[in-house]
Formats: sequence, structure tokens, C-alpha cells
Amino acid sequence: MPLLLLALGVLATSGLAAVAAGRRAEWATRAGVSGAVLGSTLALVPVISVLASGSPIAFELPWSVPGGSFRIAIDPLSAWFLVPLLGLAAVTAIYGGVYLAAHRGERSLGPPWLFFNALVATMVLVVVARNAVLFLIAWECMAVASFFLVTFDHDREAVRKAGWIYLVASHLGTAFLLALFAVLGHAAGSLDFERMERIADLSPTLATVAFLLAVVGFGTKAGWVPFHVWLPEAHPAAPSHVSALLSGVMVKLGIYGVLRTLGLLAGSESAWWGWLLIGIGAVSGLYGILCALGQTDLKRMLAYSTVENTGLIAMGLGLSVVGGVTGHPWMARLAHAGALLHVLNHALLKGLLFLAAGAVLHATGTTDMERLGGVAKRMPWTAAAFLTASAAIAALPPLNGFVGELLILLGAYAGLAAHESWLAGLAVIAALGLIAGLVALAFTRAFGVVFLGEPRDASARCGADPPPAMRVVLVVLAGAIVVLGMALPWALSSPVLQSVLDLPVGQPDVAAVFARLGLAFAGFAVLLFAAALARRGLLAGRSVESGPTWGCGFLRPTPRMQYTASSFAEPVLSLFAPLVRMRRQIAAPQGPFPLSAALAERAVDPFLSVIYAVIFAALGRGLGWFRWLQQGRVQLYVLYIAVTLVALLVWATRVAP
Amino acid sequence: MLLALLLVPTLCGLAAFGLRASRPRRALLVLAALVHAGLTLAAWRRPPAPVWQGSLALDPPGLLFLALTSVLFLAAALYAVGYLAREEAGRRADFEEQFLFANQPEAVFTGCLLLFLATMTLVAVSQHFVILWIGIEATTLASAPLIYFHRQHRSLEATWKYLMVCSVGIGLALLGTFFLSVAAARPGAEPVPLLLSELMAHAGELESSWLRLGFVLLLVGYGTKMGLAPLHTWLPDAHSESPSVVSALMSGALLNCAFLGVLRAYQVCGAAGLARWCGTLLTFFGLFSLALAAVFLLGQTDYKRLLAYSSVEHMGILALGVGLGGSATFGALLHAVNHSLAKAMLFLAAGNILGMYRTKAVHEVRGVLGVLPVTGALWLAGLLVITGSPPFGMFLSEFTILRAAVEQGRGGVAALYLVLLGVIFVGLSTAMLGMVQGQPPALAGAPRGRDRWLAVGPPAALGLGLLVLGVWIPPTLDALLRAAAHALGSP
Amino acid sequence: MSAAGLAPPLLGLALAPLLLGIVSRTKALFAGRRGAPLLQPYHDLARLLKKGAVYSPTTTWAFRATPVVTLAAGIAVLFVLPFGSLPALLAFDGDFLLFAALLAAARFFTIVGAFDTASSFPALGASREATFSALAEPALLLSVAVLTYLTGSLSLSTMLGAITGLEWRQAGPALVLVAAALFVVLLAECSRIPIDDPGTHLELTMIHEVMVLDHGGPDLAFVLYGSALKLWALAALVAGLLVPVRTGQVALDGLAFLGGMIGLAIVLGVVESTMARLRLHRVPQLLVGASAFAVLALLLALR
Amino acid sequence: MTTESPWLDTLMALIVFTNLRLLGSSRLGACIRTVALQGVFLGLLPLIAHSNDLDWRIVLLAFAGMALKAGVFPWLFFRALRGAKVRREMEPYVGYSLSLLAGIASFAVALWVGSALELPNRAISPLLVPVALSTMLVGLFVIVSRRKALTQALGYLAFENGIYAFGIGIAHEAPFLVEAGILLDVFVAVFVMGIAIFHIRREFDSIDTAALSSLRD
Repeated sequence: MPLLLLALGVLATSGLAAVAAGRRAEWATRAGVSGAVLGSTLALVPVISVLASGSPIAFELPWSVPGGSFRIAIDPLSAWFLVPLLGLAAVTAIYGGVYLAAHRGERSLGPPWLFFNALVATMVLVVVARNAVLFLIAWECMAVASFFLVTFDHDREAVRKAGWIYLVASHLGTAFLLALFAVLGHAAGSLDFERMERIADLSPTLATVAFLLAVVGFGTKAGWVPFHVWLPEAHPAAPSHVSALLSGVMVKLGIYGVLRTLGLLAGSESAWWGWLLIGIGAVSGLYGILCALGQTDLKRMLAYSTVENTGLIAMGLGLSVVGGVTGHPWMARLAHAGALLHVLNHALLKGLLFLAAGAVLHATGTTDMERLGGVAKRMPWTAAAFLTASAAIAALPPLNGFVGELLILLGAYAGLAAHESWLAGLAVIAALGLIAGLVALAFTRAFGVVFLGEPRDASARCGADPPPAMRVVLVVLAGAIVVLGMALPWALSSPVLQSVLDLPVGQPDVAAVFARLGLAFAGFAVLLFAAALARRGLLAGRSVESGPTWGCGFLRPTPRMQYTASSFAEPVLSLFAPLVRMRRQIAAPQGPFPLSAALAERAVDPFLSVIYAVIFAALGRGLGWFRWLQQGRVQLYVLYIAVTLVALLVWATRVAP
Repeated sequence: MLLALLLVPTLCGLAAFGLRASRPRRALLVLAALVHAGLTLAAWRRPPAPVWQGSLALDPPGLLFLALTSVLFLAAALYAVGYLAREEAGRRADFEEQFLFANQPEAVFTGCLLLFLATMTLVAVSQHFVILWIGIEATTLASAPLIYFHRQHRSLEATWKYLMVCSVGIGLALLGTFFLSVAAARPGAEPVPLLLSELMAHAGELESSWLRLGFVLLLVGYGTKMGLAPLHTWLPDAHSESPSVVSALMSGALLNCAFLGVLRAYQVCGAAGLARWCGTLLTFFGLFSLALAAVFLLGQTDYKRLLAYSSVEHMGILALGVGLGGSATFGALLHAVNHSLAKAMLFLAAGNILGMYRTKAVHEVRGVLGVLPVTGALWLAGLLVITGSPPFGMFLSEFTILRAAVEQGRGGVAALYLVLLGVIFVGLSTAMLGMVQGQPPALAGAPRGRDRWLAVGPPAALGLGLLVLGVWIPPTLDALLRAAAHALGSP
Repeated sequence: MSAAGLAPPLLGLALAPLLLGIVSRTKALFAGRRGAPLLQPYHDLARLLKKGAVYSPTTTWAFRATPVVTLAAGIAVLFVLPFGSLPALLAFDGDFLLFAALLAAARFFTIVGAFDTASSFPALGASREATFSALAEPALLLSVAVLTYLTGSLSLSTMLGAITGLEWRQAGPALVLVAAALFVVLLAECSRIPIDDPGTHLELTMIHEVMVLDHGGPDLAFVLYGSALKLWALAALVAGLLVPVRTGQVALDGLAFLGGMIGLAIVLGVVESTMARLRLHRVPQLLVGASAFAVLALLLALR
Repeated sequence: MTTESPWLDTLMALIVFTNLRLLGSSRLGACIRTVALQGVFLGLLPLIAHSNDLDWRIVLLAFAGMALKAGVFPWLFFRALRGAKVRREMEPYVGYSLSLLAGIASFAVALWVGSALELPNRAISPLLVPVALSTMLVGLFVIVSRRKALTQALGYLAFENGIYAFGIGIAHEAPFLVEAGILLDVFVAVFVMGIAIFHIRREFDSIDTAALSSLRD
């Protein structure tokens, strides 16, 4: 545990050193990046030891804050969340070092690195905290640090608005967490987590209230649908390495929070909790991916895809709760393991996708898919990385994305096979089936439109692969995905990981399943390699020329005639029209010889523009009426005093005895 | 020792009226502030002996608020030296309506400032209810001329409203004191003297119906001075029109003194077993203040009025904390400490912004981080403090009050409290974030304004104190807070 | 990993193009023509494998990866498929998910390849293909869910292995609905008549064909062979369901299964000759209908 | 307890009379003189109440009070009034006749409340509490219903007189310093108001508080 504290210290001091470096950007970046990488690696050591040994390590310090005590511990659940957190933090720090260099002139790079390291430190604290006050302080400091990172480029109005929405959403979310820990603290008599775990007489109503508060509070951070509104605003606004960290890891802390609360309320759950999570998960998944299909900005699309993935995880959790309550140990444990695996996989995938999007932004200056195209020709490495990640997130076999969803679905099917809680299984299967198809559509669209074909606009023609540091990061992450994909089945058949993920042993003999799956993955990889060799062999001797693409008789095909992102997604979106509102701007062709015409279509998030905007406007108007009270005449002010006095005197003499 | 605490500022104040040259007068101001702080520190280490048969004595709540007033006055004095140096003599154009106006002669301003400190000290040390009343009335009279520093019609209007509303309020407090003395007149033996210790000792024999009416009158009287809604009407006008130094002192220290008045009355009622009854009154006022502050903070366009309404909100939280009783009293006192430091820091920072941008409209101020980096950082830190976000101290106190509300099973109060805090956060963040971020408009002054040392030092020091309080409460302060909470009847 | 275990995949590799031949022969007989010889697909493949290739300058390695992945996925699927009562080489709990994922991989890279040619027609077909397969995916998974419910097992081989005559008598209607749903999925995935017309020449109406428009020579051979294998795999599912011959002797079950496959190919030919293409906006209704069949089957099986 | 001297009731009646005159008169000069008169009557109250056990402190306080309220304040208000052209409260928020009715109503309320509040030890006269309460109510009413800043100051003075009267009646044995403190505070409050009114007249060249309502939300 001292190593973890040392790591936190390193992160803090390097952040302050970065600020002290002030205007000298190189020193600030060097301090920040080295601090982040050193801190992360230092912290990884105790985490790996806990994962290997499976026994938690704890540390405690008295703290003069009311109700608080500096109590931290790493147990297998925390360790599981720390691995992607620290890994991604180190990698994005290296990437960010080069990425922010472009902004050297505009503003000093000290504060961004301070907030980056502070964000990493507070995220680590959130995961290891075992006292409510420490947890809440780390939670809100994490939100504040990430707010400053999101509004790094606050000269742009859109970034400022996104930052504001983000801060308000996270603060209101924390209000629910305050209530949650007040309720649990009251029931347990103390704010320490292990006292909360052993609440003897937790009444069902109290447990339900606590659960609902946790779902709303942590759901806001996890980006589940009714509370997801800030995510598609904040993540695209942030610099890419920050949005990689936010989408990859910070969103998962919401999931961690729900898991921890379920741990605290263990034993007093009820079945409908699982149903609620499945419902939220299904809606988040479907709505998230449909909105992603409607977006024309690459980073917004990736942000919405995060909403979808947290939906998947929520469905996994829901299934595990339903399985747990209706007495289905291995259905619960399969879904639980699937959800945890998806947390790790998605952190890796979404991190790489955002970094690749950042490389495209860094090179071409835009992430608007309607103007990009043919980027792969000048950025082969980034294209390869993006394709690997897209294939993995679409759950294609040889890669790691597939294993997570396999476990969740296996849990659902296990429920069906045992004829128990089949409806929950059915709901998850239907939702996951549809979502998997749409995810494939979304990411083929993203990769195809941005990287393949011809550039649709002058801006997309320039740009090359990012500088070596960023390129190495992309390659390392892509390599990690492939290696993890191939190695995961074998690793899962080993007892170590099974204990961490609490995988069931016995009825569906999990070890055999993963051994066979590993074999299948290896076989498929060999087949791929063989087919490629065969193709090369066949073409070796033959004439390979190049000729224009088949244009079906068009005289002069221009790149503008290519399928755009919105036209590719139009058939699906028209199917789900009521769910996703498309705002269409048409400049219709005028006159017999139209000079120009334009059509732009963008998916508008009804939650933000309809529900929340209406609520806030109504609140503003409603409260505005009371502003008349302060209208400036002193006579009325004195009258207010007199009226209050008379009212209180009447209350004092008549009402209260 | 106590008399020294009172006499030093009074004499310096009177001397300041006489001093013609401004440089020695400013030195006197800072000197008096330093001496007062030194005396307070000494009083903290070794509580001084009561004076005047116990009428003036320093008990834990008094010491707490005295220390706060002293620290704030020191910071304000240092800031004032820089501020007065920059305020050029003669007539200048008003930046809103462009008419010409002259400032109040500096001697009057400095003198009144020192008298203001003296009166606040009197309130902090007084144990006798009438002396307490005299002290609070004196604070009003000492601070009225301070509001009228910029001699133009808006600040005159603010001064008149301040005088009229507060005087009526405090008149009611006097009536309340008389009701208290009626309650203390035991039919048989001779009446209990209006000393706090005596009243608490003989609390059982006090006639409860007069005591109740007395508490109501004292609550309304001192509540007006404290800024509880709907008696708060003078507060936004006074704070937006007076110079930032004065609004910092008023928000940070004066409201606390009025709060001390309410606490004294609450102590007596608590001893007489009316704690529950008074608690409901205080809780009502607390929630009503929070609601009203939420109404006026949402869509507020003047950032000094924004801070004023935030003061109304925090006074509401204090009243709610004391009203709930139990561990919430400790939370309320900790909240008072945090609020005083935070509000003083914010008003001083607002002064810097006003000096550079020459406007009080929120939407006309942009990119403070670009023009005045340190002030911008302080402004952002201030937003985090007053909205109760960690790593600053107010989060702890607000969470303690919430836990107390939940522990007493008052779910409705807790829910309403959280909802109102949420709405207030939206109002504050909309206004204050817009000012700090973005491109600064083309300013007449230096494009990259230099943060003067004197203008930024005091608020930065207060900010540092807040950051420390957020993470670690020094043991001595913790002991003092617990003693004060115990004096207020919490277990 | 017995030698007998290897037989089904090899048979599949050998006989897959034959199904295409049978289908085209049936359509020709319906139309009163003699039709191409049954082994025509084999000749086409051989001819294409001997040719060179022409690539458009806009294409990158992604375009060249399409045929490789399509073929590899097609072959890999065979190792998961049961051959009548004979279990698959790699049967494990959840292998049907690998089955669906392999098909998805082939489709993913075909769509990516379609984008690479920078012309709007392949992307047009890709958009339709992606939409319809997104709707077909739940139908496939739900049908397998019904089989899981009925047979209580999680592996494709044991599931289809347990579909005996007795099972048909007990849950006849449910199995019919599941077979119908799987048949519709087959039509959608292999882009047969009611959803897509493999024989059309007008790019605007194509779905699958237009995506592979620009492939030539060995690439086209790999793609055609891959889609033939996909047809064989999906047909194996439907045939495995419809031919409940589970006698235990390997030869008898194998022959019955092959007969079922050929019968299915003939039925496919009949369907293609008798029906016209559905209008594009009606196809989603058909696919959702298939999912509805599966759910209905499950409700029936509940009793 | 003090003897029930007949003079006390007449004093009470006179105070009530001054209240009604304050409500009824529209000329500012008359109002100032009325409040001064009220100050005098209040000064006489303790003298008559403790006519048998007089000591120098009560006498000194009474005369100091009368000197302030009858001498200093009227001089201060007349000086503030000097520059202002207008001498008459033109259109108050509540008409004069209505104000008189309100004055009588306030006296009735005061009587009802006074009887309800039974005092532990009998005050110097049964009428004292009602008169004190009605003077306070009249003071508040004048502040709320008049437009001129000066009239509001006079209203505040009447309000303080009411509280002071209540104080005299009840806390008759408060230490000297305390009584002196209250008197001093009231004096300084009214003195500062006078200066403020002087500035208002100089700034707005009218003392109508309608001009004083530009600060609003």
C-alpha cells in the first residue's frame, strides 16, 4: 500500500511542478508526462499483487474531518478497475504530451497537466476509498479536475457550453450521492464502508431508496440514458487524450459505484432492481447507438457509442442481479463476469478510438465526417489502429470485444436453458442482438467514411500520420487489443482470472468453453493468414493493373458523389424515426439551372433539446415571477418585516403550545 | 485585555478622523488591524478575564466570531491600502451612467472602518443582551457611511434603505430584549439580570410565553441584520453599491455578528427547553432563505448582487444548521467560518474585476483568466467554495448538515435542501463561469492586466486558508468549534 | 478430433458450390430452360482463380482484405457446424455466438471493402446490407434461444443433435416457427430473391452483389466461395432442424442430412422462381416478422 | 408600586393624541413639532411615574431625553428641510383620512393585545402597554405609507418612542449605563438619518423616496 501512496504523491508533485514550470511548455509537459507515467506504473505494482494473490490490502489514517477517516483498501474489484485506469492514464499521458504541444503558443501547459495528474490521482482515490467522506471528496474533485480539462480550449463557445453542462450534470449527480451516503451512514452509524456492509436490520424501503439514489447518482457519471446528456457534449469538446481517458475510464467509475453499492446492499436486493438495470441498459444501448448513427462529428459519435457500451454493461449487471435474486448462481456470475470484462475491453477500445480520432483531428484539423475521406492513404498506421478497434468493438471473433459480450449472452442463454427468469434472458438477447448489428453498422460507417474512399473536402487532403510518440501509442494499444483477443480465452480458462471475475465452475464447464474458444480463435487467425498467403500466391504470377472504379457510365464522378455518413445511416434512422429526431436543413435548388443546393442532417438529442431545455426554461420562468419581490421601494421592504413579525407572533401564540 | 480589544480600534478610528495626511492614516489602519489580530490571538491562547461584572466576557462562540472578524479586517485593511491608493482624488465619471461624482473624504472612510471593527468587537464580547443590542445598532450606524463612499445617487439609495430597514429591525430587537426582561422578572424574588450566564442559570424560572415572544422578536430583529429572507431586502442593494472592501467586511463579519445575536437568544431558549420550538422557526427561515436565494441567483446579471444573494443563501444554511441542532450545529459553525473567508475572498476578487472591467454586468465580463490570471483563478476557486464542492471546506459542513437532517428522519427537509442547493449551483455556475472563460473583450486598460500584489495578496491568503480547511481542520479550531457547538446545546 | 470429425467440414468445403448449382438448375427448370450444368459454379471458381486482377487506384489494403476475411470466416464457420447428428469439430457452450460473429466478421469487412472504391453504388448496397443484417441478427439469436429453451443445452451440436422425431411430436409448431425464422434469416444473409436478387444487373437494385462489384479474379473467387460456404452453413442449420434423423449410425444420418440439404436447395430454387423481390421498405417488416416468429415459438414452447 | 396619579392617564391620552396628529397632518413642519411634543411627554412619564422615589439618575435621563427629542432632532430636521422647496407631503400612499382610521384601529388592536399580555408585575399604569404598542404601530404605519424620507424618519422616531415607552414601563430598574446606551443609540441613528436626508435633498433636490427606487432585480 505505501507504493500506492507514493504514486499519489508523485502525481501531485509532478502536477504542481508542471504549473511551476509556467510558460516554459517543454518543462511543464515533461514534468506532467513523467509524473503521470511514473505514478501509474508505481500504483500498478500493488494492484497486480492483489489481483494475483486475491487478498485485499488496506491502509488507514485518522483524519480530523467530521465523519471522515482516510481509509483506503484495494480488493479484487478495485484492482480490476485500477488496471485499465492506470494503463490508459500512462498511455494517454504520453500521447497527450505530443498532442498538446501544438497548443504551446496559445496558453501555458502547466495547469492542464496539473489537472490531468489530479484527475488520475482522484480517480485512483475514488476506486480505493473505503470511507464515504473520502469517496465523495475524491469523486467531486475528479469531476472538477475533468471539468478544467474539458474546457481546455475554452475560447470556443461550444466548449464553454459543454463544460457548463458537464459541471452542472456531475454536481447534480453528486447531490444524489450525498443523499445516498447520508442514508447509508445513518443506517450503519458510521461512514466507513465495512461498517455499511454489515448493516443488520436494513429495511427493504431503505435499501430501495439507497439503490435508486445510487442508480441516479452513479448513472449520471456512467452516462445511462436519462442522465447521459452531458457525455456527448463534454467528450468531443475535450482534447482527444483527455476524452480517451474520460470515455475509457472515468465513465466506468459510475459502474464501479453501482457495483460497490450493490456490494454494500448485498442480501437485501429485490428482483425488480435487476429489471430496472436491464431496462436502463437496453434503452441506453439502443438509444446511444441510434444517436451515434445520427452524428456527423466523429468524436460525438464515439461519445454516444460510450453511452451504448455503458448500456451493455448495465444489462450485464441487471442480469447478474436478477440471477442472484432468483437463485441462479452461474447465470448471475456469467453476466457479472461479462460486464466486468466489457469494462476492461471497452476502456482499451474506446481509448484507442478517441486517440485515433485525435490523430485525425491533429492531422486534418477537423472531425466532421461529411468533409473527411480517404485519410487511410496518408495515415496508414492510424487507419490500421482505428480498424482494429472498430472490429473489436463490433465484437468480431479474433478480438477481445467478443469475449465480454459472449459471457453476458451466455448468462442470458443459461437463464433460458434452466427455464428460470427466461424473460430477462430473452430481453437481453433481443436487445444485444439488435445493438450488435447497429454497432457493426456504426463503426463500418465511421471507418469507411473517414478513412476510405476519396477526401470529400480540401481540408481532408492534407495531414499525415502523427509524430512517432503518438504513433507508437496507437500501435501499442492496437497490439494490446489483438494480443488480449487471442490470449483472453486461454487466460480465462486459468483459475486466477476465474477467481477475480468470480466465474462459476461446474455446470457450463467454463474452462472447457474458453479452451475451445481459444482454439477457435487461433484456428480463425491461421485461416486468415493462410487465405492471405493463398491470395498472394495466386496473384504472384499474374498481371495486376489498376483502372478506374466502375462508374456505371457516369461521365465525371467527383468525390462529393460518394456516400456520406448521414446517407449511409439514413435507412436505419428512418426505421427508428420516433426515437431519433433528425434536424434537416435543406437549401433547395432554385430555378431551371440551379447553381447550388445543399442538405445537412443532424440527429438532435431529444433529451437535451426537448426534456431538459423545457424543464430549465420552465424553472427559469417560474422562479422569475418571484423576482418582483425586490422591486426597489423601501416602504414595501419595511412592510415585509411587519408582515413576517405578525405572522410569526400569530404562529407563536396560536399554533405552537 | 477585553477593554484593549475595544479601545484600540475606537481610538484609532477617532484619530483617523483627525489625520489629514493619507499615508500615515493608512499605516494607522493596518497597524490597528495588526494589533487587533495580535490581541485576538492572545485572547485565543489565554481567555481574558471578564470585565464589568461579566457584562463583557469572551466565551467560545464569541471568540470564534471575534477571530473571524479580526482575520477578515486584517485582509480588508491590507486590500484597502491598495484600493485607496488607486482611488484618485477629485471627481470621476460613474461607469454606468457617466455622471461625475466625488468620493467620500478618505479620513471619514478609514475612521468609520475602524469604528466598524470596534462595534463588531463589542458585539462579539458582550454577554449582556442590551449591550449586545447597542453593539449591533452601532455596527449599523458605523457601516452606513461606508456604503456611501462613492457619493452618487445609487449608493445613497442603498444607504437609506440599509438605514431604514435595519433600524426598524433592530428596534424590534430592542422590544424583544424588553420582553426578555419581562420574562426574567420573577414575581417573587428580584428579576434575573439580563446577563447571558445568569439567564441560562435561571432558565427554568423564566416565564415561557414572554420568552417565546421575546425570541420571535429577537429572531426577526437580528434576522433582518443577518439577511434572512424575507428580511434580507437591504442586503443586495448595500453590497452592490458599497466598495468591495466594505461588502467583504459586511458579508464576512457583520452578518456573523447578527448571527451571534440570534445564537445568544437561542442559547437562552435552549437552556429553557424551547430548543425544539426555536429549531422549527430557524429551520423555516433557513429553507425560506435558500429558496429565495435560488430565485434571485438564477439569471442574475450583476455579479456583486450575485454574491450578496449567495450570502443570503449561506445565512439560510447557518440558520438551518442551528435549527436542526445536534451535529448540525457543529456543521453550521464550520460553515460560518468557511463562508466568511470565502465571501471576503470573492468580494475582494470582485473588486479587482470591477477595477479592470469597469462594469458590474456579468455578460460584459469575459476572459478574466486571460486578463487577470490570479484573480480569475481565485474567482473560479470561489465558485467551487460557495457551491460546496470539495476540495474546499463548505462541502464538509453542508454534508454534516445533510447527515444531521437525515439522522433526525426529516427526509423532506433534506430533499428540499439538496434541490435548492442544486438550483443555486446552476445559477451561480452560469454567471461566474461565463465571466472567467472565453476571449477577453478589447479592454482600455493594459491587455494583460497586472495583478497588483496588494490587490491579490489578501484574497489569495484567504483562498489558501479555505483550501487547508477543506482538507484538514486544525485541532485548535476543531476544539473551539466543538466548545462553541456544545455551548449552543448540541451534545 | 477423430478423423470422422474432419469429414463434415471437408464435405462442406466440397459440396458448398453444388448447392448454388442446384438452385440455379431448379430456377432454370421452372423457367422452362435447360439451365447451366450443376457443376457450373465449380467451373466459374476455377476460371476466376486462373485470372489476374485489376484494382482501382483509390483502394487500399482494406479492399484487398475483404476476400481474405470472407473466405476465412466461411471456412471457420464449418468447424462449428454439426453435420446432422454428428457433432461439430469444435462444439462448446456458446458456439452459436461464434457462428454469428464469424458471419458478422465477413459482413463487416465486405462493407468496409465497399466503401474503399469511392463510388456511391457499393456504399448504397453496403448501407442496405448493414441495415437488413442488423435486423436479421436478433432473429437468429432468438431462434437459437428457443432451441436452448427446448433442449436445455448451450451448444449448437447438442441442440441440433437433440432434435429427434420425439422432439418434433412434442414441440412441433414451435420448431416449425423456428425453422421459418431461420429460413428468412438465410434468405436475408445470403441475399436470395425475396430480399435481394443475385441475378440482377441494375446496380441501384442490388444489395450483396454491388458490394463485391469491383472485385475480380482470385478475389472474386474467394468472395463467391465464401458466400457459398455461408449458404451451406445457414442451410445446415435449417436442414439440421428439419431432418430429425438421429439413428446413431454415422453413415445413415449423414446421408439423410445431405438429402435434407439438397432438398433445401431445391426449395430455395422454387421460392426464388415463384416470388418476386420485396420492395425495400417491406424487407424490414419481413425480418422483424422473423424475430416475431421466434418469440412466438418460445411462447408456444413455454406451455 | 407607584400610586395611581391622575396625571399618568392624561399623559397617556396626550401621547395617543400626538400619534393621531402625526397621522393626520400633511405639513412636514407640523409633523416634526408633533414628534417633538411626543418626546417631551415621554420624558415626563418616568418623572411622574416615580414621583415619590426620585433619584438623580432618572431625572438626568428624563431631561436628557427631552432635550434630545424636543431640541436637537427638530433643529436637525428643520435644517435638512431648509433647501427643499416642498413643505407638504403631497400624495402619500395612504390618504390622510384613511390614516386616521388606521391610527384608531391600531389603538384598538393595541388595547386588545395589551389586555391579552398579562404582565407579571403590574406596570406603572394599565394603559401603558396599549399606548406603547399603538405608538409603535403608528410609527410603522407612517414609515410604510408616506413618500417623503423625512416623514419616514419621523415614523421611525415614533416607533422608537413606542419601544422606549414600553421599556420605561417594564424595566424600571435597568442600570443607568444601559438606559444611557439606548438613548445614545437612538440619538445617533436619527442623527445619521438626518445627515442622509440632507444628502438626499442635495442629490435629488427632493426628499421623495420615489426617486430612491432605481435599485431593483
